[in-house]
Amino acid sequence: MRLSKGGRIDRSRAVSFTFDGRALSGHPGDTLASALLASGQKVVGRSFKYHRPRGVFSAGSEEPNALVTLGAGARREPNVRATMQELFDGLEAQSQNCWPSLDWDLLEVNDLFADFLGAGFYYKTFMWPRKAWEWLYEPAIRRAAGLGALSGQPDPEPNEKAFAHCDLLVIGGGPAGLMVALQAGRAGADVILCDEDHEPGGRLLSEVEEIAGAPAMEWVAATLAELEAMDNVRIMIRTTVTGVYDQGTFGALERVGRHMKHRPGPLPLDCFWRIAAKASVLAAGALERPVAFQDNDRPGVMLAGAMRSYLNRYAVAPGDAVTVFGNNDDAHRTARDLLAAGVHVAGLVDSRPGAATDLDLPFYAGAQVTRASGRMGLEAVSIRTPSGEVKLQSDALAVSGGWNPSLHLTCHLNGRPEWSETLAAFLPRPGVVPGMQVAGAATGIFTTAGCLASGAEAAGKALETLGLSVPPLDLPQAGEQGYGVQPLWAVAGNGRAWLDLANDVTVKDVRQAASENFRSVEHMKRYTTQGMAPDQGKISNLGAMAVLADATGRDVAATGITTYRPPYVPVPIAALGAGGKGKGFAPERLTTSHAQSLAMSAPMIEAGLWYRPSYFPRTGEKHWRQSCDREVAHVREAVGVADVSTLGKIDLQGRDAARFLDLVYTNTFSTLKEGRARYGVMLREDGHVMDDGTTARIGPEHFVMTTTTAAAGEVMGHLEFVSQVLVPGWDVRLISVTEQWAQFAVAGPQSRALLEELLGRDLSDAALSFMGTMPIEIGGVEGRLFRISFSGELAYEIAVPARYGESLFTRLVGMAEARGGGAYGMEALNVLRIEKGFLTHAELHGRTTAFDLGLERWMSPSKSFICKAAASRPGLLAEDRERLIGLRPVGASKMIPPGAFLFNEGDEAVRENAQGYVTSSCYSPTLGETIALGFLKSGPERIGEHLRLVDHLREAVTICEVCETCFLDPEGERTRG
Amino acid sequence: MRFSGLRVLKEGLTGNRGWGPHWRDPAPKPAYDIVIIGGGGHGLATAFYLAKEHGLTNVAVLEKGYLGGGNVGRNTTIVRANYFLPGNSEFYSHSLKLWEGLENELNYNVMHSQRGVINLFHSDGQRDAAARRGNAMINQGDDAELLDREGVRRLLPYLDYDQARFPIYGALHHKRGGTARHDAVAWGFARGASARGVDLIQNCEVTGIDTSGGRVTGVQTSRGAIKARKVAIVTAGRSGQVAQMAGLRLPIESHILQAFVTEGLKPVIDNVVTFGMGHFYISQSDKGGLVFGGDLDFYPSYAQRGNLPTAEHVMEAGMTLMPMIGKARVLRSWGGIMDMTPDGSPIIDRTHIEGLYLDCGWCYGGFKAVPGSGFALAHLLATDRPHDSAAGFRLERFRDGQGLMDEEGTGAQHNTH
Amino acid sequence: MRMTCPLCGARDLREFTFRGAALARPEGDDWNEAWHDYLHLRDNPAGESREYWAHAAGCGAVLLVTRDTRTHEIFAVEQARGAGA
Amino acid sequence: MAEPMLKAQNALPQGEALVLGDTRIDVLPMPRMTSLMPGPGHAALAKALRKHHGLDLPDPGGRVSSDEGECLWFGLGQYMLIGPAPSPLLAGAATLTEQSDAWTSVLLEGPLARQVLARLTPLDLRDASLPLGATARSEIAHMMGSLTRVGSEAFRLMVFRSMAQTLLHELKDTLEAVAARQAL
Repeated sequence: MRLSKGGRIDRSRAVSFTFDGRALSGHPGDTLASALLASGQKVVGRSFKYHRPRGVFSAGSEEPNALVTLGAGARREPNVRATMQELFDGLEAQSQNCWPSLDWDLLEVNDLFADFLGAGFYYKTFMWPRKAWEWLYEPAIRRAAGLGALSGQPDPEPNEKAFAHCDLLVIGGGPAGLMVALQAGRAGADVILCDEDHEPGGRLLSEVEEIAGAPAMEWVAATLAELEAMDNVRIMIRTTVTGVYDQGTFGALERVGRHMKHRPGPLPLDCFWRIAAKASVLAAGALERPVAFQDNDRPGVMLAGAMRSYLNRYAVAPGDAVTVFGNNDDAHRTARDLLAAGVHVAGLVDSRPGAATDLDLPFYAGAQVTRASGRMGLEAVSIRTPSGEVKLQSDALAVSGGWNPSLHLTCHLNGRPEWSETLAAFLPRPGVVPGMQVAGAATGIFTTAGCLASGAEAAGKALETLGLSVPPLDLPQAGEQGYGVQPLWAVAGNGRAWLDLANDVTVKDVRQAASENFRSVEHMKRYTTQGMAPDQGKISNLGAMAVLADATGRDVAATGITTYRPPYVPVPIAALGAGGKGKGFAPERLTTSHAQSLAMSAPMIEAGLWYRPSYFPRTGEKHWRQSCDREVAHVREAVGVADVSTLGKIDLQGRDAARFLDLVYTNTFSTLKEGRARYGVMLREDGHVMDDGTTARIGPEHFVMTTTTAAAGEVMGHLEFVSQVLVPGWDVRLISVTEQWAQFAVAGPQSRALLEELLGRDLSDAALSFMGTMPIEIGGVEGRLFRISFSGELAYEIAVPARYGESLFTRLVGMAEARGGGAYGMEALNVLRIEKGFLTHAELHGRTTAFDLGLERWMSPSKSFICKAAASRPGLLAEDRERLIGLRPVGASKMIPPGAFLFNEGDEAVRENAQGYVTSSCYSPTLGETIALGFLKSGPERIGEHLRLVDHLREAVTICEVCETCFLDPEGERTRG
Repeated sequence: MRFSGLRVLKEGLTGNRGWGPHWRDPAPKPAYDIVIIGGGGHGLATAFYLAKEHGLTNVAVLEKGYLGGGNVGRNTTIVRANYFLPGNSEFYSHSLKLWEGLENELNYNVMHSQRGVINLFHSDGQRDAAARRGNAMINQGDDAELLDREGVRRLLPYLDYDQARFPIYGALHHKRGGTARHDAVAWGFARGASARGVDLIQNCEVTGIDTSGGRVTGVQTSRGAIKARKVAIVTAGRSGQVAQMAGLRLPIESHILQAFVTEGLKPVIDNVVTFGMGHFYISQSDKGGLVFGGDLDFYPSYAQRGNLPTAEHVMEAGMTLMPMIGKARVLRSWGGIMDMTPDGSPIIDRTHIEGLYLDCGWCYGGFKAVPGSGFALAHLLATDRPHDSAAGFRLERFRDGQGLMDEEGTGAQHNTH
Repeated sequence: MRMTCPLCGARDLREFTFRGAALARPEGDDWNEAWHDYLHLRDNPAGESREYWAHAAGCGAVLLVTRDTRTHEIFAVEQARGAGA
Repeated sequence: MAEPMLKAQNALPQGEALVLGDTRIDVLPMPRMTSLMPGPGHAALAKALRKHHGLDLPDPGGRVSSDEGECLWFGLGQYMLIGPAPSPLLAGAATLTEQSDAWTSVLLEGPLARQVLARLTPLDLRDASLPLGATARSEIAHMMGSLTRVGSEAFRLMVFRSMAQTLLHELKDTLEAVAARQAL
């Protein structure tokens, strides 16, 4: 019920929303929870396991009950805390975990069978018949479990991530946090203040408090005004600091666009912040804890502090007749504020025998609430008083078991909290997070005056570490009300008393877990699932530990507490993964011929981050094979042009450049003559091949290395490591020139003629022999020509500065077409290299040695090089290793799919008999047959053998002949032209 | 006590007072035939199989903290046998067969759910590698199926087939793969071992390994000295530290692997899906949480927690592959300590110290190996001969280069896996 | 984690790449215990650890970092070139 | 000789890419860029650079510019000479590598520039750590890049040519999101 006055809501405006289709209304300043309570909606959801009716229990992000689904369609969002959701016009909320409706939920039968569904029951049954788990038990369990449902459609909403840097991060904008920010701001520190709420103030928003003789919120307003005027202070509202990471890195979730209906298109829903701070102060306040008693989960039962929030901040009366139950003075404030608001208080129940009050209401000292009655909403509470049982008619019950400092963030770097007997709570251990001070209620200081003082003190310490001088302090007068908690965790009695409302874990469950020897906190947690629900056990952890301690005859300190891990509040994957959607996951790298390839309607395929043309279809070609065969023929019979710019190119210069290459390559480069190129093999220190490529010497102390597209980054990193760490004294300077040059292969019998025409110069062997390189000029543009071949044809690679790439590609393709050739893509390139037995990463797959690949002749015996020692291990040179061979089909079946295995004819196709496998295969239009490369035990010694190829997956069985890896022109006459 | 639906019914009717402890809490005896250091999944499984297969029960499992508190209690619960290198194939195949009988063998519902593991591929090259893997699995006698793009779409309609940065070409489907309730596996083995007479001793930290004349004689612990004829180090994550007590240096670096779980949601992901290109894998627990993870943080750590860059990368991978999970909220994150070997494969072997045995180096694949590893180590401890399924897990393979098992092909050296 | 690169100042972990334990590479081309040690065996300390990191997304320098593997506290960062392992 | 036949092509259309309010994204023309790597000891290069180009060798994270051009610190043992063709006489003091085509430069300028960058790079962009004229090698939207503060609200971003589209795309989207926030 809405009170006639008070509260921080704008009564001048009505905000309409729906809950389960019912049209309701509230005011700006409401949360969904306060608006629902104001509308008299007691039941807001169903519990996880027993599907019991549940009402709003808290007023913050720790809410265990009031989780709803917001919106519809792809935007539908499950498990939204009604207590955190600001109300906006047109908000649509649905209740969760109930069917057919919130009021009539069939699965409430679970509640009747509760005795059979206790802690860990599922570990003890559902085992027969064995196969039934997947089709019978598990689907049923899965359907019953879970809370809200995802839409199943792609999340359409934008989210973002951002970085921030500051001297001091203040976590929490209550009295302590504001005081810290004020002092630090005045001292000139670069401050970020994060507050979870949509307006700072913390508990002051919900309490009847005075600071400096005026309502506390006036001090808050004045303080905020001063802070906002400082350009060295940044206040981030709706921002929850979710995690502490190393060296002052924090994660924080900002709810950017969740409080409005019409969000401008690009405005993010959430922003996940990475904040780097030199120092920090945790002033996150404290969380109230309940007391467990029979049926303490009934709608209408809520935390005493939360009730004050609804009363004072939102002007909502929780009921017509309210009972207040607590074990500390703080609970009395709830009764006081209820009376002040004119709400009937049925009774104030204080478990402390000596307790007293001057409030004018029925007061029961040394008494305990033993039971809450009323299924769909509280009707009465039973009390055990020293003078006997009493039953109070109440439709709302405020419960306070005391307060737990919000120390979670101090534990994220493995810090453990310490137990305080006086406060019956865990307190943060100082210094467990480097550079972090803790202030206010988060340290167990529960008075406003104390919070202000502790904030000032923490600010002082932080400023010292920042080397800033502490400004003069004027601490305003503020409340110093007592607390005087006397621990009470669970009221003795029969029936089920809830500890973890969110996961339906009762006192019985915890005791049973202990009796089954799940005595460590971690065992109890895992066995009962206490603390694993969306509320992360914020409300229930300590109570459960205390009950466990009692059940195992230990005290709470010795029992300990489970580890707090990030995030402090659940963070949407869309926020943490912002930017990853669609193509945003990784940069796209485009060659200079990209647009032209698309214009020629080439399908583009990924090669690492690059895109490369698969083939260039021509009119009439219906299948990629037709295009591929044609492109191969172009190269073999006329001339083809391919963009090879994606290959890594590394420029090496310096006095020791040649020596350096001798070290990183297995073969020798110091003997390479200027103007010549050489094939090189590069191994990892572990003796396996990392990459291969050609390296050209273009000056006395100047080389250009090429790497494969796939390994370019790895090779560059490797070379940097070798030069900086292994041979730091050598003069070798490395720089990637991959992006500087556009490079095209021009291959085929007519390649020389084409290039002679293009360059207007003689390219005969005399001018440029095989494996030679020379500078060139194309109409004033300086470039470089290499006579190297990955196709086995007379071939060149021509390089020009990237800005001329598109222009040169277009021109080369035109000239090639004029000669009966044209552009060729990855498919043809692959066929051409397989015909020649050249290698790609299908063969250089990381497990192969130079020996396996038949490259042992490239391992120079006369010099040291990286991996030489490791490569000489017996296991890496064993004759029977799987070594590279060629394959051709000789039987009826011509299928040789890569990934197929090889067996001796007559052997069964099982692991023990496997002789090898296929790595690459293609149909060779040149040879008119299917050919393949693969690895075979003792391969080179088995040329001519017939083997049985088996591909279970694609049902291929093919008889193959083992042959040399080079299928075409083994003498290389074509290459030499 | 035997667990069954009937028992649950009976106990329910009598106030659940009859359930006894799942395992005993004995005080350590002065001497045992075999001491197993480490009460995680592998250690407990070893104890179970020593008792069951070899009738050896004068055995103690020494656990520094609580049973199942290591990686078996913090992982993404995936169970599969989809390796392709000899040495790994036969081991994980055997382990999966043990999984399939585990509930009945342990009389404990570990919720082994064979919901299928789907490994996506994103290029022709990856398809060929997947095909080789799949064929190797079938050669081994396990199941595999190659799905094309449409086949994947039928199983996983919610993936982004149009916009994902790395297009979905197809997948390798391993139907017998799936998940299990990780804690229950540890508890089930513990209960089984304890019932057969093995002593499970918690809060008992090993502080030294005693040897004399090149043979092991016992261990020093926080609860006193314990003599033993044979000692097995089964402390993945801490293998290096424990082995050091016997003066051993291992081919192991400890790295962190993070994992994440979301709030409970109604069923939406029915299989295990892995996205190699983006280092992302995900499944949904029976409680409804999406359980997912990615690659290592890639720096040595014993902190059991990771940092944001890896966490963010994992989430970004999830968003490009299956943007429908965007509104699921990450509830908890944690980090496990991975025993990383140079080739990414484990070690189950004797050491040069007589009577001292190693079971370590499980990298990020230890959970599915729990039964197989326990079975093989029990066999080695009992017979001093490696079990056929684990003969490839030699400690010496790095020295002699024989039988290296680098499934990823990123190099048989540290920091590449 | 944040690391202070001697050239670039304090930077986020995401700019750096771990390059392995800081060990001296053995001499000689023959496989022996020294090589096995260098390539495979590790102290793998739970505590202070000397490591190589590359400021890969930054200045490109390879750094010699002294770090605690239990707390991730960083004691020292220097350029590997000239530092010596 | 062959007729002039090759047309130069920037990776991105040069000039204005997006303007929202007073914040703008412009693709810069491709200047002459030469990587200078002095190797051990930088003194000779410092001397030669002053002599032949009138530029001082910048400290790490620094940039030195004149009417003639600029010299940018570009990472470990590397400087980028931007603008003038390098004097051949530098060759004795450093290795010279042509990089004019390797990088794409985009200028981000205006009141929202810093907020946009805060969403794309982990760099600390505050005046204290990135004053006017400071330069940094860092990550920009998952790409290796170079960022230079060329004005109080103006930043020049450089990434490899092949990734130019990705950079521009990210910049535009981010500016739009930041502008939408500003409008709240």
